[in-house]
Parts: sequence; structure tokens; C-alpha cells
Amino acid sequence: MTVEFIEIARYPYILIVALLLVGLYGMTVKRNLLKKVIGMTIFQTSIYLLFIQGATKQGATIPVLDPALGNEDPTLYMNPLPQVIVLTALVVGVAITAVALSLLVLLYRRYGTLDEVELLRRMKEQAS
Amino acid sequence: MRFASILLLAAVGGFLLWGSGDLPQRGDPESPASTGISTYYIQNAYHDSDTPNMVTAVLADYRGFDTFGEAVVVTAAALSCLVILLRRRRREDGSETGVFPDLDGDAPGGAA
Amino acid sequence: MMDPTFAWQPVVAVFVSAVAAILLSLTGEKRRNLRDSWTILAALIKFGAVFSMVPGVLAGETFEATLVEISPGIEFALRVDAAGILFAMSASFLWILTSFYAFGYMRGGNEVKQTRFFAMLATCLSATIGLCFSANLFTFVVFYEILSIATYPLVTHSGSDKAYAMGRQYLIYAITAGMALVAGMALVWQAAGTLEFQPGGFLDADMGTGMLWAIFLCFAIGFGVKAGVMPLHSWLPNAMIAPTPVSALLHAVAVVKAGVFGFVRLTGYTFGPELMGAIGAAAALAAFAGATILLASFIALTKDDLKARLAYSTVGHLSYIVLGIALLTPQAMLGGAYHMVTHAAMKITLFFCAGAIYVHTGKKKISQLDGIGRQMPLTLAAFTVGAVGLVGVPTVGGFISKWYLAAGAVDAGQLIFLGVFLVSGLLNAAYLLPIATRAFLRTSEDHPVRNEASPLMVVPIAVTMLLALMLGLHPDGIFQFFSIAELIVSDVTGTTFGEGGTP
Amino acid sequence: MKSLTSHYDSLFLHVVTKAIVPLIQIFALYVITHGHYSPGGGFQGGVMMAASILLLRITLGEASYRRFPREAGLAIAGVATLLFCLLGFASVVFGGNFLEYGMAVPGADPVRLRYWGIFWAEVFIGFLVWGALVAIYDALVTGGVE
Amino acid sequence: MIGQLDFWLMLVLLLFALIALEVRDLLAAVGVLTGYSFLMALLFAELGAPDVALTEAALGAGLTGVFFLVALSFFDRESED
Amino acid sequence: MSQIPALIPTSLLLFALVSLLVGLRSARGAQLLAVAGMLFAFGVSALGLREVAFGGDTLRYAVGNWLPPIGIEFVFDSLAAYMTTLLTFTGAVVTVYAPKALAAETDGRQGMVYPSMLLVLAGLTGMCVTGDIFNLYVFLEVAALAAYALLALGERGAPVATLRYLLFGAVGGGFYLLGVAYLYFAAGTLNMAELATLLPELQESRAVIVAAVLMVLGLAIKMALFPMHFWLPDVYTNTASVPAALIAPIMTKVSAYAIIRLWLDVFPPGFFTEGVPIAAAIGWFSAAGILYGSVLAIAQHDYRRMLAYSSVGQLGYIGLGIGLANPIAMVGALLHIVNHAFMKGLLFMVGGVIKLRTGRTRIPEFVGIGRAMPWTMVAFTIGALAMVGIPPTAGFFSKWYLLLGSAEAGAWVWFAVIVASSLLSAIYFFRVIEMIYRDPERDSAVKDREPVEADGAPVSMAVPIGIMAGGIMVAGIFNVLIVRALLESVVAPLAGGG
Repeated sequence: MTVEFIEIARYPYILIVALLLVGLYGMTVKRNLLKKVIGMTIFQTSIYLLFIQGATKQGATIPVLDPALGNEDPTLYMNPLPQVIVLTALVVGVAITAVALSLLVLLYRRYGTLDEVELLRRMKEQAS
Repeated sequence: MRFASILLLAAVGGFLLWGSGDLPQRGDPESPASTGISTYYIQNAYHDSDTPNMVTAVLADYRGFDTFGEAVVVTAAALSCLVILLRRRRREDGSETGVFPDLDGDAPGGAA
Repeated sequence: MMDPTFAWQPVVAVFVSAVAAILLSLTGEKRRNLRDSWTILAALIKFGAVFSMVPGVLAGETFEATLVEISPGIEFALRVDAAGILFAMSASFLWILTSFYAFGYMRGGNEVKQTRFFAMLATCLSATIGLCFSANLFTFVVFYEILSIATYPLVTHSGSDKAYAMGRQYLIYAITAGMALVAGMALVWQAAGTLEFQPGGFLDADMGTGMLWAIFLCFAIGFGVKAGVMPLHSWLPNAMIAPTPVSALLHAVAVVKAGVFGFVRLTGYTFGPELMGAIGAAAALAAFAGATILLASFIALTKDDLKARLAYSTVGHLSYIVLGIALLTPQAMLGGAYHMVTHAAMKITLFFCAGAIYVHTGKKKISQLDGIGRQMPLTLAAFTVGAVGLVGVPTVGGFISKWYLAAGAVDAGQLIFLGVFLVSGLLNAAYLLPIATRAFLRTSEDHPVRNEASPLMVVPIAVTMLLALMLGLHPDGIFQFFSIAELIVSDVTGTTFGEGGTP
Repeated sequence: MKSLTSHYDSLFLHVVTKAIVPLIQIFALYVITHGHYSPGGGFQGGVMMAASILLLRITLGEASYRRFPREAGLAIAGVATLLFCLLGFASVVFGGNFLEYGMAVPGADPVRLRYWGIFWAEVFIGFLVWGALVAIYDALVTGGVE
Repeated sequence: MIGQLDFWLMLVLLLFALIALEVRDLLAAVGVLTGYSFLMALLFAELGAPDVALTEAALGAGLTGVFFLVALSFFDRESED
Repeated sequence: MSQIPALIPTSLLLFALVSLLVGLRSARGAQLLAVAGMLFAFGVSALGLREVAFGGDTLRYAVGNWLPPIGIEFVFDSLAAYMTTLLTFTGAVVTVYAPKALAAETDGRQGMVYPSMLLVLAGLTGMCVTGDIFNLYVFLEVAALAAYALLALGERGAPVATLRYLLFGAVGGGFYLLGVAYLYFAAGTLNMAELATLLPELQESRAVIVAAVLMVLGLAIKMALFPMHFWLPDVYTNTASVPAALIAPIMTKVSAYAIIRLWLDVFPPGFFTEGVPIAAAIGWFSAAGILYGSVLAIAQHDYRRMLAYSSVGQLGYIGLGIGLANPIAMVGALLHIVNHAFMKGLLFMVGGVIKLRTGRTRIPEFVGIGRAMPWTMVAFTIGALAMVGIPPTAGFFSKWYLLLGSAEAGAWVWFAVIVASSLLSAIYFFRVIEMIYRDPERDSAVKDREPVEADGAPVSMAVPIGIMAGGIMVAGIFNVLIVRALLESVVAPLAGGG
């Protein structure tokens, strides 16, 4: 099926921004800290997606040299630079997630809850 | 609070979409990104380093420092997790234990 | 940096006591004789350095020392002129006396933390002299702030709750004043592009009245706090919680006079008398000062605590000087400048006496002083001399300065201020002379025996009393204060004085 | 949910794991070393190496720590990153810039040198990702020691 | 390569993301998140980035999921929102 | 080609990795390596500073000898030299200071803390020298990740505060990365110098505007600019003394530096002031932040929490310098980066000593410390006076330049804010000074409080504190040398009405 309106409407941007907002929504509105971390991963991946979709070229192939195509015409290959950026950023994102999870584990051990409101309540209780 | 954050999110989304109006169309071969420096990588990766996979060439050579930084990020993350989660106790003779001290001899978790 | 005109005397005069502060805090409480000898040594060197410049200044020479560029286009520089040397002479001379007096006072009262006390006192003196010799507004403000902060530990010295409460109040006033000065300074730099003091002023009218008024207000707040101009005076009587040597030296001579000196610099060397008059700032300042003189005298009447009464008297007398400057006529200015010296000598005498009485007998209230003149006749005699001087009786210094102030008021055609001077003279008599009469004429049973306080205290009292007398009998005596004061006025206004101070 | 920190007492699982782990590792090494030609490289291969160790950890439990000690993860990561850093400095010794593989060995063909430079970079990345991820797992699985 | 497949993939991704955030059982949330990452890898592959796809599949869908699960093994599975 | 630009971050990384391996076995060895690494990097920075400040030209360094924009470029100009020297200096001082405090507070994890400290420094110096907007992101995250580990040390609440920081930081980093994406797709390059040549034609592009806003927003979150400051007070309050002393003085400043860098080196002149009112927005938020931080600092009883809120306020000065957008104010902002690093470093280190020797952190319990550790408290007093802005300490001069800048710009509201904030900081710092010197024996208000009986600071901690106190005075009195040699050339682009 052909959905022409999609081409006109710059749909990738709309969807990527929607995904980004879902991630941010998870980070700001959700009270559970694990949910916040999930929201963080969604937020980050949406940025990667933005890079990757910007790297595409109509009618191009993956950025691995194909002897049949040669390397003279840059329009034949996808743009490798954003992909490299995403690779780097992706690993950074996972590293952040891992550290976030360790912090979660530690604070759950100390306070026994992941709920933000409850956590603050217990912190106050212990402080006094 | 909840309502306010959602309103704020909507504003952020609107702003981003407004800005994306001037970004190139999806898959446009004439976009700045596609005609910019990336053409150099596509055309020269194989000449410069015998590497057909342009991503690898860019990753490890042209922008090798990013990758080095990223490698450090991974190591730093490992280090951070250890610093956050583990404590090292002094043994009674005053010497220090290894990184995973309390677990020596215990079951692999040591925790429930 | 070492240009040929680099003069060592001002540098030595400023920093010798800072060095002494470091040395004596390293020496510590245990070796207190060694510690105290640092103070004396520094005081003598400082006075020597200042005094050695007097002939030069009177001969029209200037001593300059540029130390370091402290902000682009602004140098941290010292320059000695007539106004500076006048204030520096009185402060550094009185520091010597105060040092001896303070040894007696502190040891007599067995005060704690003496090391910190003397270190801070030395720091204050360093800042005061620095202030006198500042070549530009920036250097002036730097020393002014140091002076404010270094006074704080002295105010809170006794360590009681009340001392801390008063210290807090002092600090809020001082920091506000300091910030007002810095703000004013920024405005001056923005308007004029220079901060260098010049006789006759460096601002001019085309900077806009609004800007000039903003500058004036910032400085008026900044200096007015220190000079105790009402309604910014209320910290000053409260700061009398400090030990008496501090009250004597700082709250009668150094700190408060720094504010007054600030007005001298502001009127004479920043705005210039003409501009001050033209924008109406001088009139406003004069009005506030006049009101302060009267109000402070009335309040002083109601105080029973001796130091508090003296403090309000100080508030009033500081405004004499400010008023003298604000009247802008040469004679009034001359009177104001000379009153800086005479008031210092008289008021420090009074404070020394109050301190001696307190340390020796433990009495603070005026109502307890009945008959004390028989016990401590010398002290109280000195007190009487100081008191009549402040009232304006001839033969004591106060008469001469008041005479010129009154003449200046007439000269300016502002007869209302002549009235102010006269009324306040009567009020001075009303609140000071009864103390003397009480002490000598009334009797009380408990202390008939004559015994004076320690010589370390009595000798300085005698010396300041003689100084006060000398200033009245022979205004141009050894220290030539009157000539210097004349020189200031001729610097600022361009008027030259003939024999005997007539223009 | 069964705790991830205890092991599974199934002989079948143990045998299969022990058989499968080397295969995964060989494949991972292949991925690491063939980043030049096909998609893949140090990161992907390193993750696979780590996955093989995690498989051991999960199925064998305590026994896996004899094969891959707890401190090994961070040590491997540290050494591999250090080697990567030294690889970058190799060319500095001969007057090149940091990470200028073409100068790492005087006189050799810069293109081949870059090829090998990328190769070694990928290998080091693979190892450090391997070590680091295992170290993170090992830290997480303790659940925080207080 | 550029077809409409990625449009539908993105929509499903959006759906997965919302489910992962809204579901109350954290284990289910983590499971859905793993699925999300896997779909993301698919999308990357479809958009011509095989390297990234491979990495996302291995790291995002694989190891991150394991890390989440390990952490979750210590936690209370129920979430209030 | 001079190796200096690359050598600073890479040598720190190298030392970090070696000390990581050594630290697995020996904390002492790790510390020695950390000190060596910091000093080495400081030496290299200082050499570079000399070369840049007196030799004239900016050092440009192509990593891997791939000329930009192919490869990553390092740009070591006087601003970068200024920052790296400051960072490595602070790092070295704190590393010398660290062992005793760490031993008391971290249950024997010191061996792993030193590599983290080096990694933080490596990341921050990398952010300073890099000339590539994506590389900046990578270093940002290196520093951030290592910092999370350090900040999670410490008291019970530390992980919670750190997690909040991490989430905020992830959003900040994400926004920055998003900005990089927009900028890259709009202009087609990541190199700052090339962007600077391309962007003037794209000034009207909405994508570029969004990119600028997003990047600045992301960095502002990391910088804890006023409305985005929520993570900061908790983090600084709960963490151990050493991380606080290391991270509080420098970390947020580097983000501020990155904003300045983007403004001056990437976006066209006038873009931040006329195209999009980013500078003005930063200025207004900063002004609000100064008042907010100062007022809340007055309300605090915990020493470190007070310092944290004061940091929120002090960061506002830097933001105000950005907002005023004229050379003299920018000089003030840049100078304040150094001054505040010295002051906050000093104050947090003093807090660490007090905690180590007495276990006290609340200000009302500080009674009598002045007698127990007189010299430490002299240093504290110098730091406090500098925070208030008393001449001739360093803190005065940054405020002075900012005042001149706002007078020049006619920004009288900000002028008033700067003046007022000095009074507010005087209130909260003199409260502490008063408490320190109070004596329960003679002072009925505190007579029920137990005075401190403790030794003075150990030498390994007293020396760094003394160095910082000296630094405050020297940076104050000789600030013109810094301004003339380094900063005037940096702020020159702003002079043309930009």
C-alpha cells in the first residue's frame, strides 16, 4: 500500500519526537525510580533514532564498501558518521544505565522502596 | 505537578518539531549531512586503511578519539558500579582484602 | 613598578603594622612582652614614617608609590597629600599612646585573646593609614573594607551574647556601606573612566544629574554609615561594647574618621565643591549633618552610661566635620578639617578616662561617679579639659575649629547652621560638664583615698590632654596641624589663607 | 522470581552451557576481528564475550568464579583500556600524533599500519567491553554490600 | 530500503515504550523494554545501519535486559504507577 | 606539532588506568599515582599556558593527524589553557588532601576512588581542549560517570541524591546530544571551527536555533543554572568530603565554560544576543538564582548544604557574566570560575577537616572550633571573606568586573542583584564565623553547647588548605596579570557589539 501523506508529513520527526516525549514523560511523571530509568533509556534511544534516520539516503546501501559499486559516488552509501556517533552514544547510554541500576540497588538496600515519594518520606524519617 | 510536567513536555515537543521543519527531508541525498564530511569517509576509507567497513574505519581511525573516550566511559562505568556497590573491609591483621572481600567463600551473591 | 618617583615612606607607613600583626600573632600569648614590643616598634616606625613626610607635604611635594595594577586601568597606589597626612598624623600619633594605654587596660582587666586583639588593632591601623594615603578611589575602598572587617573581631572581643549581637549589627551596617561604596565606585568608573583623586574633583556636570546623584547617594550611604550621620548612626553607640582602647582609637579616631575622611575625599577630590553645590548634594548633606548634631546631643543628655554618652557625643561631633565640609566655604572646610584633629585629641582623652575609671573602679555609669575626682584627680582633670574643649571653650583645640566652622556658616549665609553650632555647644556643656562637677564637687563615702590607675594609662591620658590644649593654644605647634588643614582647603578650593587663617 | 544469584542444578544445562560457551566465544572473537569487513567489531564482539561469561554465571553459579574470577572483569577492562591508550601513544613516540596509527612503526606502509591499528583497537575494545560488562554484572549481583 | 515498514515499526515502538512505562509489574516492564530494544535494533537494521543494529541487539536487548533483571531480582516487583 | 593539547587528557587517562590496576591491590599506590598524574597534567597545562599566553598562537592539534573536519581536533587556546590549568591544579591539591578523609569515610574503597578522581579530571580537561561538539559530549559523560561514583560515596542519602543527579544529568546530556543532532543535520559537520564558518549562512534556520537552545539547555542543567539546580544541594550535602571538595569547585564550571565556548567559537557573533536571546535568558535566570541561592543558604543549618546553596548563587555570577554579553562582564565571569573554584574548594576542604576531626557538620555545633584549629579557621575566614567579596580577596574582583559590566550595559537590576547578594552572603558566612569563635564559657547563648575539643588539621590536609587560601589572595591581588595575559584576547570578540 502506498501512503503518500506520510512522505509529505515528515513523519519520522513527529514519531521520534513523540518517542522522546514518552521517555521524558517516564522520567518526570513516573514515581517509580526503575520506571524513570526505563524512561531514560527510551529517551536516549529516541535520540539515536534521530541520528540514524538522518543518516539515510534514498536508494543508498549500508556503509560497507561493495566492490560492485565502488567508492566514488557517495550517494550510494549511507552516511557512516551518524552511525559512528550512535555507536558511541549507545555504549555511553548503557554505561549510564548500568550506573543508575547500581545506585538503585544500593538505595533499595538502604531504604527498601523504589517509590520516589515513599523514599523521601523514609529518608526524612531516618534523618530525624 | 503532573499536569505541569505534561504541559512542559508538550512545549518541548512543539519546539523540537518547529525546529525540525528546517531539517532536511528524510533520505535526502542532498542534505548537508550527506554532502558534508561524510563523503570523504565514503570515498577514502578503503584507500586510507584497507577497511571496507566505513563505520569501522571512522570509528577506530578517523574519529578514534571518540572511541577511545567511549572505551574509557565503559571502564569508568564498571569502576563506578564497583565503587558504588562494593566495600572493602580491613582484615583483622590490617591488610586489605580484594575488591570483592565479603564474598570470599560465600555463595556468589551474598545477598538475598 | 620601581619608577623614580617611588617613595618608600607611605609604603612603610601603611604596611609596617600589617607586618607587626603577623609577627605578633606568631609570637603568641605566652611571650607577651615580646608580642607587645612588636606593637610599640611598629607604632613608632609608623609615626616616624608619617612625620618624616610632613615637611615635604607642606613644601608642596607629593610622595607616590604605585604598587600593582589591580584592575585594568586602575592601580593600587599610594599618594601622600595634605588631607591624607593630616588624618595619618593624628591616627598614627594616637596609636602610640593607645598602645601603651591598651597594655595597661588589657593587662589590668586580664582580658583574654589579647593576641588577636593587638593583631586586629594593628591591622586596623594599617588600613587607616592606607586609607589616608590612597591615591585613588579603588585603593581607598580596599582599605576601607579591610578596616570594616578588621574592626569586627574587636567589637565582639568580649565574647558575650550582647557583643555578638552588636557585632552582627555593626557588620550589617559595615557590609552595606562597603557594597554601596563598591557600587558607587563602579558608577564612577562607568561615568568618568578614572578613579584617581584630584584636588577639586574629577567628575563634571555633563555626566548627567541623575548619574551624579546616584553616585552621591551610594557614597553618602557608604561614608555616612562610618561617619555616623543620622539615620545611619545606630551601630556606633552599640559598638561601644568593645574594649575601651578600641572605642577610643577606632570609634573616636580611626574608623569613624575614616567615614568623615571619605566625605573629604568625596567633596574635595571626587566631585569638587562646585559640583557638590551645583547638584544640591551639599545642601542635603548639610541638612542631615545639622539634624544629626542636634539630635545626637539631645540623646546624649539622656544616657547614663558614660561610654554611651561619649558615643552620642561622637556622633554629634562627627557631623560637625561633615557639616563643615558640606558648607563648602573655605573657612567652614578649614574648621571641619581642623576639627578632625582636635576632636580626635579631645575625644580620645575622654574615652581614655572612661576606660581608666572602669578598669580601676569598675564603674560605668555617670551616676556612680560622685566624688571620684578625689580618688583620681589627674584622670578627671584630663576629662574636664577634654569636656570643656568639646564645648568650645577657648584655650582648648575645640574652640578654634568651632570658631572657623561658625565663621564658615556665616560666610555661606546659612545662619541656621550658625544656630546649630551655638545650640549644640550649649548642649555639649549640658551633657559633659555635669560629669566633671559631679566628680569633683559631690562627695561619697566609699573612696576617699587618692589612687590613680596604672601609669601605663595615666601617662597617655596626660599626653592627649596636653595635645588638646596645645591644639588650642598654639595651633601651628610641632605637628603643624593647622598649616596642613589650611593646605587642604587651598588644595581643594584654590583659596589661600593669610596669617591667622583668614582667606 | 527465582533469584538470579543462585545456580541451576541441571546436568543437562551444565553440559550444554559448557559446550556452548566456547562456541559463543569463538564467534565473538570472529566478530571482533572481522570488524573491517562486515558489520560488527569490538563492541558487538565484546558484548558477546560478556554474554558467554554471564551464561556461565547464571547456569553454573559459584563454579563459574573459578573459571572467571570476580576481579578479572575490572582487571581485563583496565588492562585493555590501558593497552588502547598505549596504542594511541605508540605513534607519539615516533613523532606522530595521538592515535596516528600510520606512524606507529617507522618505515612501514601507513595504510597497512592503519589497518592493523584498527584491528588492535577493535581487539582492545572487545576485551575491555567484555571485562567491563562482566564487572558490572558481578557488582550488581552482589546487591550492594553494606 | 526506505519503505513504509519503518513507519509501522516506529508506531509499534511507541506503543512498546508506553506499555513499558505504564505496566505495573516491573518484570513485565523490563520484558517489554527488551522487546522495545529489539525492535529498535530491527529498525536500525532497516534504516541501513547494521553495525548499530548489532550493537543495539547485543547491548540494548541483551545485556541491558540482564542488568535490569539482576537489579529487579532485588526489588519489589510491583510498581504504584 | 606540539603534543600539549592531547597530552593533558590522555596523560590523565593513562594515569587513571594505571592507578586503577594498582588500586585493585594498593590504595597508597593509587594515591601516589593520582598525585603524580595530576601534577604531570598540571605541569603540561602550565607549559601550555605559558606557550599560549606568551607565545601567542592557539595550538591546534589533529588527533591521528586527520586534519579537521575529517578527524577530531583539539583547540588549545588561552581559554582552554586557563581552564585546564585551573582544573589540574585543583585536582592536584584535592588529591593531596584526600587520603585521610577518604580513609575515614569510605570503608576502604580508596584504591578505586583515586582512578575515579583522575577520570573526572580527564573528562573535564577533555571537554576544555576539544574542538569537536560530539567529542565534547563523550568527555562530558566520562566526567559525569566517574563523578556519579564519587558522589555516591558518603552518607546514607548519597545514592538517592546521586541518582537524581544522574537522571537530571542524563536529560542534560540527552538534550545536548539532541542539539548536536540538529546542528549536524543542519550544517553537516561536527567540527567547531568548520561550524563557525558554516553557521553564519544558516542563522535563520529554525533547526540551528533549536540546536543552540538545546545544547545550552543541556549544559545549563549540568551547570545547575537556577531553575535546573534541583539536583545540586542534595548531592553536595550527602556526599563524602573529598568528592565534594573535588567536584563542587570545578565540575559545574566546565559546563559554563562549554556554553561560553559554544557562544564564542561555534555560533556566529551576535547569535546568542540578537538572534536568539539565550544570553539574556541565562542572565535573568542567573540573577534569580543568585537571590534564591543566597536566601536559601541563609536558611540552612548544615554546613555543606549552605555551601551548596551558595554554589547555586555563585554560579549565577558566571551566568550573569554570560548574560551581560560585554567583554568586561565576561572577564568577571571567567575570573569567577577560578575564584569560585578556589573558594569553594577551600571551604569544602575545611568542612572535611572539621568532619574528620570532630564529626560535626551542622553549623550550630561548630562552637569553639576557632580555638581548636586556629590556622584552619583563618583559612576558612579568608575563604568566607572572599565569598562575600571583601577586597583584596579574589572574590571581590569578579564581582567588581561584573558590576562594571552591568553598569556598562545599563542593566541596573542585575547591578542591584550583585550588590544585594554580597550582603546576603555576608549574613550566612558571618553566622558561621561567629559560631566558630564563640566561647561557651562566656557566652550564655551557646553555653549548653559542647565546645569542640580536637586537634588541628593534619599536615596532609592543612597544606592543601593553605595553598587554596594563598591562591585566593594571589588571584585577587594579581588578577590583572590573568586578565591581561589570557582573558582579554578571549573576550575580544564580544567587544564589537556581539
